[in-house]
Amino acid sequence: MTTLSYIFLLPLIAAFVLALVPRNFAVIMRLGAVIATFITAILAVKMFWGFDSAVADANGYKFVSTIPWLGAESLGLACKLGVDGINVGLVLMGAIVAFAAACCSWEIKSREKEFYILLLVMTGGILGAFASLDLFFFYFFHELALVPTFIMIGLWGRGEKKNYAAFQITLYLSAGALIALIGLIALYLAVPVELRTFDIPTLTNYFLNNPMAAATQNFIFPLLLFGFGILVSLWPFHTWAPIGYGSAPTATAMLHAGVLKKFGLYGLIRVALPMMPEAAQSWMHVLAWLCVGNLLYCGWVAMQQKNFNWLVGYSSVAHMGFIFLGIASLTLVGVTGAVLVMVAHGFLAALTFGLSGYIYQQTGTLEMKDLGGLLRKLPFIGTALIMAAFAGCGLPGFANFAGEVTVFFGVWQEPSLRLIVVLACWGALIIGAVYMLRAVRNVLHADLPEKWANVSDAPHIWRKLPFIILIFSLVLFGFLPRLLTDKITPVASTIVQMARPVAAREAAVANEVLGLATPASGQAATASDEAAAQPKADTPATTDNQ
Amino acid sequence: MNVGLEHYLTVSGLLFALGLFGVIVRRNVLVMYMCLELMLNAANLALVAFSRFTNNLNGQVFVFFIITVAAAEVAVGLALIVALYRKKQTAHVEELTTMKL
Amino acid sequence: MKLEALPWLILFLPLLAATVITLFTQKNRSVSAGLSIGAVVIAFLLSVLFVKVNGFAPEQRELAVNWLSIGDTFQIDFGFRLDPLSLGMILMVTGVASLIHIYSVGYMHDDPSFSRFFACLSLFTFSMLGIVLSNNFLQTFIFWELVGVSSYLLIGFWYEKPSAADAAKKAFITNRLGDFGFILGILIVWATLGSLNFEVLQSKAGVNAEALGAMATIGGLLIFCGAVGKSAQFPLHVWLPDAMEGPTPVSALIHAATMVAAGVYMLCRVFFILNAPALEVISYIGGFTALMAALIAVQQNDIKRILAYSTLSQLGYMVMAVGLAGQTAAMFHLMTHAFFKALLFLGSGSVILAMHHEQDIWHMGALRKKTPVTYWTFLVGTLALAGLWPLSGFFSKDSILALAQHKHNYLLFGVALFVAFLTTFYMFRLVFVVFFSSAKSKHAEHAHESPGVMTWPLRILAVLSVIGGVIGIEALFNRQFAPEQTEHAHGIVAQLIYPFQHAPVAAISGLIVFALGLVAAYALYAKATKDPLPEKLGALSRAMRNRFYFDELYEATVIRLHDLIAAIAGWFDRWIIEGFAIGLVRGGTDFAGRALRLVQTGNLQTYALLFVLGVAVLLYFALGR
Amino acid sequence: MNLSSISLEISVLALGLVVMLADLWLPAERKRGLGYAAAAALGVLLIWNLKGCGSCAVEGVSFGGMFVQDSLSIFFKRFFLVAAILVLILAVEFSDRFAAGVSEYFSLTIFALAGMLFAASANHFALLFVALELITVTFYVLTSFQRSRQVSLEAGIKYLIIGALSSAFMVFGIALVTGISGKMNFTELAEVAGQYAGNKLFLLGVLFVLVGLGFKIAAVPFQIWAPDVYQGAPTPTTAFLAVGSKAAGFVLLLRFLFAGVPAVTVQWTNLLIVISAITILYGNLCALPQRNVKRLLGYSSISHAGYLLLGIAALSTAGRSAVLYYLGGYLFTVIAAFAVIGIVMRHLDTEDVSGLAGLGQRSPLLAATMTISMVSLAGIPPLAGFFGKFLLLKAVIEQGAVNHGYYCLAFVALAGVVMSFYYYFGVVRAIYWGQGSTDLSPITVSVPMKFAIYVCIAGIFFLGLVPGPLMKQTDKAAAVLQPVPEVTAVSSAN
Amino acid sequence: MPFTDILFFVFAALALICAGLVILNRNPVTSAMFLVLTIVSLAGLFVLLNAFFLAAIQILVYAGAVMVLFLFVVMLLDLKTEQRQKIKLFGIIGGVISVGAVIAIFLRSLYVTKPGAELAKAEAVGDTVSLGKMLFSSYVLPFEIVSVLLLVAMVGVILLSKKELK
Repeated sequence: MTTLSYIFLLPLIAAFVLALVPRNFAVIMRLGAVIATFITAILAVKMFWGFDSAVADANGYKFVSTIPWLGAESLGLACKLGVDGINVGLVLMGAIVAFAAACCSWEIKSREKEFYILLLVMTGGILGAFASLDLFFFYFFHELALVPTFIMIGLWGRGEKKNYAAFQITLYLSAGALIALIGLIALYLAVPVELRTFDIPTLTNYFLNNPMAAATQNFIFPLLLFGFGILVSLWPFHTWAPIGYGSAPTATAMLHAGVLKKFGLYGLIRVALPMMPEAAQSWMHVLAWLCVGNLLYCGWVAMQQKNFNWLVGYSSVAHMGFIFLGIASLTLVGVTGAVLVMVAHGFLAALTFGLSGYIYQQTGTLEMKDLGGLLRKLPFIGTALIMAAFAGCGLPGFANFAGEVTVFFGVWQEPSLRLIVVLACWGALIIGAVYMLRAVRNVLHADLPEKWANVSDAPHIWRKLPFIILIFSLVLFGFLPRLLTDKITPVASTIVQMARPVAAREAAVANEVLGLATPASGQAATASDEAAAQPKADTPATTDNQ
Repeated sequence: MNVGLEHYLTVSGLLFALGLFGVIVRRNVLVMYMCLELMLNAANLALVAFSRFTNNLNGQVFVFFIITVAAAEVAVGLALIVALYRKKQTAHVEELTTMKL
Repeated sequence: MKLEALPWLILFLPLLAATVITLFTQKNRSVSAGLSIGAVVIAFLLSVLFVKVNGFAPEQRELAVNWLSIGDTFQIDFGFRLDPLSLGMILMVTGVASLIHIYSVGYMHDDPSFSRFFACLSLFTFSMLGIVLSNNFLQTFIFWELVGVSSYLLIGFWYEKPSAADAAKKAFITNRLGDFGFILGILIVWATLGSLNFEVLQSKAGVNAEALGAMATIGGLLIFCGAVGKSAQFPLHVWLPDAMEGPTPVSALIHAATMVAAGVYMLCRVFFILNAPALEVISYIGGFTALMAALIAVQQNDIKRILAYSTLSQLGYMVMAVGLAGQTAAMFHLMTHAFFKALLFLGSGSVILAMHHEQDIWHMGALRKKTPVTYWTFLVGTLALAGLWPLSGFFSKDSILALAQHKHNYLLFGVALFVAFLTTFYMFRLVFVVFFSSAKSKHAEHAHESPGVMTWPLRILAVLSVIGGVIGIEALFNRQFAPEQTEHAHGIVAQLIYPFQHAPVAAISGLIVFALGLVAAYALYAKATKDPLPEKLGALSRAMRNRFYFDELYEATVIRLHDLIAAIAGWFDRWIIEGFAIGLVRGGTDFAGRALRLVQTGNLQTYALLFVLGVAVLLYFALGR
Repeated sequence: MNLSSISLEISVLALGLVVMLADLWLPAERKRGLGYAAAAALGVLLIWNLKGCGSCAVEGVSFGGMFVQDSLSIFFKRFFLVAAILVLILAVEFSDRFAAGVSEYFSLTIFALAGMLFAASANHFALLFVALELITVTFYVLTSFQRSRQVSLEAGIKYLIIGALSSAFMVFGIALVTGISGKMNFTELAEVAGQYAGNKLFLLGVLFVLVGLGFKIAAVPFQIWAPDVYQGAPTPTTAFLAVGSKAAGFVLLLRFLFAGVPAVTVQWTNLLIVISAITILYGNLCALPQRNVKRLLGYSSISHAGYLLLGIAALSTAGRSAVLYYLGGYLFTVIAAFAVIGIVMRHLDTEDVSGLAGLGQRSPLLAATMTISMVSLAGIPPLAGFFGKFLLLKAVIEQGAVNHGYYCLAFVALAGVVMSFYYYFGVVRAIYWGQGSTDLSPITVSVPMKFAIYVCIAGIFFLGLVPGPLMKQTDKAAAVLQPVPEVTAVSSAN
Repeated sequence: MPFTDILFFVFAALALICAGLVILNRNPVTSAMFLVLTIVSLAGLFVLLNAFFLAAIQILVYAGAVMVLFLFVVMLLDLKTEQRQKIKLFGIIGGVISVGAVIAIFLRSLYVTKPGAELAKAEAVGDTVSLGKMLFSSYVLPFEIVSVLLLVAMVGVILLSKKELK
């Protein structure tokens, strides 16, 4: 039982213990949840810190432990947990966000017992999903978080669209998860009967030396892509995210937007890319154009939002575009950038939703036209919100910038995706700045309506702690991204190597160079419409000649 | 043209059809029971015909069981109708639609 | 070893001060001020020490530590590049910043969030030093954005005022537009030349000019786009005048001396990437900005807005100089401009303080006797800006005029001269209206001189504005950009008369234009109690006063277009995806449910019928065909 | 003709008789205790059976090949015993609603149980027919037991007429099948079925038998009776109907299709796929707008018949073991749901979902039970429902390579599950934050009822989290129905 | 045309006509009477098929017990002849179509397969001795179960139709 298994089991055990405590000890419930998540966070930090020195097993996974829990060996099923470069960051982020969410749920005044049990179950589910090395449990733990989300939004949610939101988020996520499940099962069955196992490392090695038939690949990959796509609010299936987060209580929104949404992406990187290379390469462009939808389309819609929570919801959907773009590029730099943005966005989304929850708690509304000038009354929360806004639109010094820049550079290496990078830059830098600063302007600056005169800032350390921790993590990984990238790069290179063997890579680079030398016009074409893409940037009347 | 198995099966088929038609068309529950009895008798006829022509007695023993089961069924059915009649003074199917959709 | 640590100290001291102030000493005003000023002054002393020990071109030119390395293609390091250009700039930045820090103790004395101001100032100094010292493109971009954020925080310092909040937002978004072009330029350069480090890039670009291939002009212009955003050149200039909403020391530090100069500095740093067509475009943009800004400045009535437009036009000068491949001239003008423009802004700050935050020049008057020190220093600053012979302004402007004449670009030379005339005209208009004529409001009657802490920086800057031309700034930058050209004059006297020997036509015409401007201003404004120009120029003056309606133009075109697209997206999202797609699915299943349910009529006969029908259908499909 | 092989059935019948007779000497108020005693006796039988002594020790065929005792029948017998015990406890809880004949209700349930036990081992048409009829007739009486409620009588009559109709079809089918093949015994029929696979009359006979069995499991063409009967019948009967009768239908269907006429089943893969798909869709679609809880569970039981048919349509041993596993999970979940409904809805006249409102405060145990059972029916991971559906999906997708129809079936099942989320979570919503509850009086739950609920919850979690032991059982049971012989070169005549 | 065939046609016609009349008749009593006639004619057919014991059972159990039960209940509930109600056209047409389809498929497959063609003229005789031997040797288990079924039916009938509720 390594530290990883404690990290996963602790919240579930805590939930079980809380279930036994009688209903009326609300304080014990809250304390129990906070302490449990605190210990989990500490363990996660310890694991992250000792990651490099830990001993890795054959497939490069560390802290590997099998929980002797399920007797279904006949199916090749085992609850095996393990961590490598990619999911160590995600587990750390998950644990920290869970602790922050537990601290932020002081606003729950009714039925604390059910709330904290559901919260702990959700945390256990998420951490399990990230740490699991078994396809079945990979899906199993993610689904643990589905019912808690429904009940939390239903019971403690906000706004009149609560019911609609609860049902929409549950139906959407379950549909997505089921599509992915069919894909995973088809993957499990694509192996001859005697070798059948759900173990991810063995499957990856198996598919490495005898690759899957192209037909099955082209059947399974879209299933996984669109299944996980729905879980991560890929463009056409994104409408559940803003509505869901808009009406969810703070803690659920933090956990869901921050951590649960990364499950789909992690699945794509861990399962879909290495095992189905040809399909990955052929579907790459579809995914790239879909995440343009995410980036630009959701950015524009975010500009239209009147409610702050919805705006943050849409912005988190827009941020998913980066991660998808990084994955779609199938380049080492791109994928590493994608994982970096996943971790960074986890902290960012949690921070923003925590703050908006706090403001909702104080003012009772998040309609931006009613709010204004709150910075005067809420200096700490206001500054944190400004920091979150700037981290949102990719200000250096925060982890998001490091991730986004890496994604831009990574995707730029892929010649065919260059136009998409331009659109992504436009989405990230301009649209992101516009809606974030409009929000800050409406909520914090200008004159303070008299009804918010007696709004009180975070009174004591316990209220400020979650925000401090989240900001500290954002800044830490912003200033020292190598803490994460050194762990991600080796694993990412093996995955990208599998997804796009060097041969295919040479071909791409060759035509890139070719693109540069001969069809200059082709290259310039993309460049010229870049210039056109900036409606009013630099070139004045005198047209520049090629 | 001596009488073969087909003839008997045709007769039993037609009897079966008539019983089936009766169940669908008639509104009175009692008559429905009678038609059900008809269908069961049709099956008995088929069984006996088969046992006569394929020279084994299994069919006939089976008919024996069918008759007893039919009797039990009719008994319970009539008891039900009596109970229902005592409650609603009707045996018509149209009135039995409190539970729908 | 101690020497390598100096640059790190110089850079991180202000950041340390900023963090300490925000986290701990927010309540205590004097400690925060002390920390902030101490940090910047120590930084200045350390840079002087570094220059003293290593000289301007130390052999240890590159100090770097690896920030981010993924695979072999993507190596980002965080380091410093120490050469005459950057060292000169550090001295100027830390020097001017220290003076402004000291000045703002007085200016912000009775402001409630005093320590927050100093924290933001230190953050800004840290970001500016970052740009100046950076040795690769991405690090420049990082500090580029940090400078943008600190200017947002400082412009929006008085966030209670809606106009200040809007101005900050506008500044940041316009800067971001510039950064958008900048990052694309960096991507192009990185993709084609494979590295981000200036040293490596310079060697690669130097080896084969065509390394950038077809992308050269596009890449160059995109990088220039970054400079346009930061130095508020033509298309993206709208944010600088609004940035005057911030406190005056901020305007002095950021919107006169340092931040806006970052664009020009960056252009000089990556000059080797810009090819001929790109340079031509840059020069014309610079020229056009200078002309346009000068015209607008003539008709402005707010003291700070006049200075803001004057900065715009001087920046136009510098960009034009870079466009004409005169980096030395551009940097020289940048340094001298930093001195006298900071002086003018601080002077206007003390005037505003004296006039109890009154900024309209037509309410001031006859402050000559009330605030003598401010008057004298302001006059020196104006003369330097206008380009009177012995002062620094003359030398740097003249070098640009000489450059234009030398490059035979007579259009730009004419524009430069006309702009020089306009500069002299609107500066002396300001001086006459504010300091001479009669006190036009009761504030003007009993205005009083600013305290010592504000006037001493004015005096130092005045001295610098005077001697700036001759203390070898041009030689310093020549050593960086044109090492082979060494025959420059030595000694004070030689330098004084050097322009007349080197480019007599430019020097003489500069002085003539100065005189004309002075006479015109005197004629119109010496005694004027209200602005005579509107009835003389009518429509043109109204256009000038309304800034040639650029704000309204952008509002109508770009912002409305962007909001329109957003509105369409919002509508599409709410009705098509949400309403139609999901509605259809939900409605469809619900309708199907209700329809199928109707089968259960409750009538036993229908049940029997459906049962038999089911059997019939089953038989048909299983056997029928 | 050794009696030892049916010792379990005999003891159950004896218990039934004892219960009926005990009624004579017991005073009125002690009659409720009789139910618990009967449940306890059945418990003893179950344990005795689990320990493997008595009838289920000997694996083999008796009564001239009519009565077969193999792991499949043992699995189902244990299933029926557990179901009967839980239903008896439910019945005692519900018994104050019966005007008269409380102990008769228990004895009738036990006789129905006996019928099911015989059905589990039926390897002969005669035994099949008689066992089926015993179950059906007992359910006629059980459904209309509350003769004071007109709705119960109505349900009884509808069940009787449609039941009699389907058994008429079945008898006619048996006549044709046995007539043409000359064999009454399934194993003998299996050998000879190969030649008749093309004979249309034989196929017609098989289809007619399937009509009878289809009625029992409430698959699509024959599910018309389910909603009304589920709503009308008293809750314990509905529970037993949903679990016992459906499982009996499935064991007979499994035996008949895979032990009786395997050659024919292979031909009808597409037919089975279509029926399963339509059943899933019909059950889920109709349940969406439902407000009445029992009627909703009626429709949901139709959809679960569809999911079970998935396993049968997969025609593989894995498919059949998945069916058995799913039934195991289904048993505990449905009994738990009906237990809660029985307790909460007893006093309310309307069985509307809003009747459950405020259950969270009134009794957290019942609220938790109802949530767990709804979530397990929906198929969310930690619970039994999910693992059952997972195995079914695996079996279906495994066949996907052979015939692409299975992929469409998998997606239809997926759509069905997603739709089922809506109404199952609708019930959860009604419990926790639905409006419309007037009294918030806490509900007391009697001890045996608590025991039954805890058994159900433990069952749901155990089958969800630790499927190992039960999967071994189901795999052994599924292997009994030998793998379907590959389609020989029989020319498909039609 | 041997005598038995003529008898077959007579009985078959009689059975079908009476069955038709059972359905079409308004008055339940007369339809019960016609049902008795159908059963008797069937018994005749059984005799033709050498199932003598069954014919006797048919007459005794069916005609005797079941029909008497029917008549008794009809009398008890004194159901009047139904007055003319509008005929539910939809029900009738649907019924005709579906029943017609089922029977058409049945008859078509009957004449396609012609099961009886190659069967030898066997002489199995369904007399009481052989049937009894069969019943109590191989079919003893169903026999016992049917007895349980009858018990259940009795209990059910009593419960459902008892007058006063104790």
